[in-house]
Amino acid sequence: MIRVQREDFDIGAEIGALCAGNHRIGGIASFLGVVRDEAGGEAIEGMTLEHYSGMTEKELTRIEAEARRRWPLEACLIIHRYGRLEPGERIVLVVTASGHRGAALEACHFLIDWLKTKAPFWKLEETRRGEKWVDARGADDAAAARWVREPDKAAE
Amino acid sequence: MIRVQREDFDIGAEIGALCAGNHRIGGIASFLGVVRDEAGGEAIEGMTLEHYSGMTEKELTRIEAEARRRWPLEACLIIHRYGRLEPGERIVLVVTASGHRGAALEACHFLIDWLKTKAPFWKLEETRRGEKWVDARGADDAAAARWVREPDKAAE
Amino acid sequence: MRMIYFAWLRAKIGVAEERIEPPAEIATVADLLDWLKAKGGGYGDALADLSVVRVAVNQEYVKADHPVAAGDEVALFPPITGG
Amino acid sequence: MRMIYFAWLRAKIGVAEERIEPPAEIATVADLLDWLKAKGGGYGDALADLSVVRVAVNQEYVKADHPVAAGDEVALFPPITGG
Repeated sequence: MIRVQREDFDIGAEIGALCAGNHRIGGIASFLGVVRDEAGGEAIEGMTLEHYSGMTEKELTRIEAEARRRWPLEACLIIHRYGRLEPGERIVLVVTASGHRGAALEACHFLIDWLKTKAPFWKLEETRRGEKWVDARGADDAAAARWVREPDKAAE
Repeated sequence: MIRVQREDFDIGAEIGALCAGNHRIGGIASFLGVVRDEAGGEAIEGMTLEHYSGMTEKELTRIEAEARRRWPLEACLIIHRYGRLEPGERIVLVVTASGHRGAALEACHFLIDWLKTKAPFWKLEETRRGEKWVDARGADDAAAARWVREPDKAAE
Repeated sequence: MRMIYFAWLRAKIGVAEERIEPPAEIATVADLLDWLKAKGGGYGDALADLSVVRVAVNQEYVKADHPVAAGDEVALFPPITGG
Repeated sequence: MRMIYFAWLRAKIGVAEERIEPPAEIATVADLLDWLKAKGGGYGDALADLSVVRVAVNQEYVKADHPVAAGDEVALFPPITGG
């Protein structure tokens, strides 16, 4: 399940609703991304997330399907916010649930790495010197590239 | 921070309290273990977690310290329950928070793998044929062994 | 053809969306980018360094040799920075 | 010496905790396990296969050659299965 929204979310309520009644689930992994107050040594007062409405939903749906193809997931949720956010505010939530912990943890890590290089979002940061569009990080490409291998081989 | 308790916990409230006001945090990973209704093809009606009070706290404290030594964590929480639990109930929660997602995700995975082979807990499962002490899984030892290498080398 | 611009490309070009009618010989993404760039002004500025420009045609990421046609939705944007 | 038993070792031995006073020649964990096992009954049953018995002395995991002394807290239990 994927959602792109301006509104905040409640991680406990989301996990509860996602997994309620499914007693085949043994492990639930999650990743929550939040706004930091600093980037590259500069104080951040806020940021605005712009996205490509329509394509974002398509890409997130495709990313979720890829995770489900690679790991035996009982449930999966991606929520990504857009609009203006301040330090400490939630940006993105990924939740994966599986019978066993390994699949849930790996799929969660995969989803956030993959999302970072595939979901069409752009960050405009507010610093004391003005607004600045964030440059893509080479580290994100490297993190995503790790998953080009299939999980059987990646798990060793 | 570690806690060993009979009572249930609220994952949203725990994450909120752990990370409140720390705007250096950019990523929060969590793992939640829950009771499944089936094990080895047999229906599970409930289970009782026994632990070695005193040693459990010591081992969990040591495991947390090891994670903090390996990764730059802003916050870390382990909650492990004991007593009788039914399918769908929460058993264990691991939360790790860091400036960047990689450290949070890896430390979370490490903590649950390490905990599974180091924290002195034993599960007594209730099946229709009676009560049965769960055997240790070779897969858990293998998962923990993966972390014998330091993160720099393990991350590749 | 419907053009959509994001992030600093939008800021430099000065519009978020527009309808354009490139000449018939504009057959690929590369042709389209060259044609837009040649208009100069905000386009010239936004497209000065094509190594930091990404393209989606009908909401799919594509390379420079991908075909473009009259009814397409073409989006130009920098490398993504979400999550 | 304070003994603590967990899981099926506790069930087989029949007590959760007890104080014991092994003879002076019992110097290591291995000596202690052999001495307990030789008592037979629940001890013999619980300690029949030492490959599935784990030991902590004063709340630290130890191997069979670890020393044991009068004031120690010694715990016997199967491989752990928490989390």
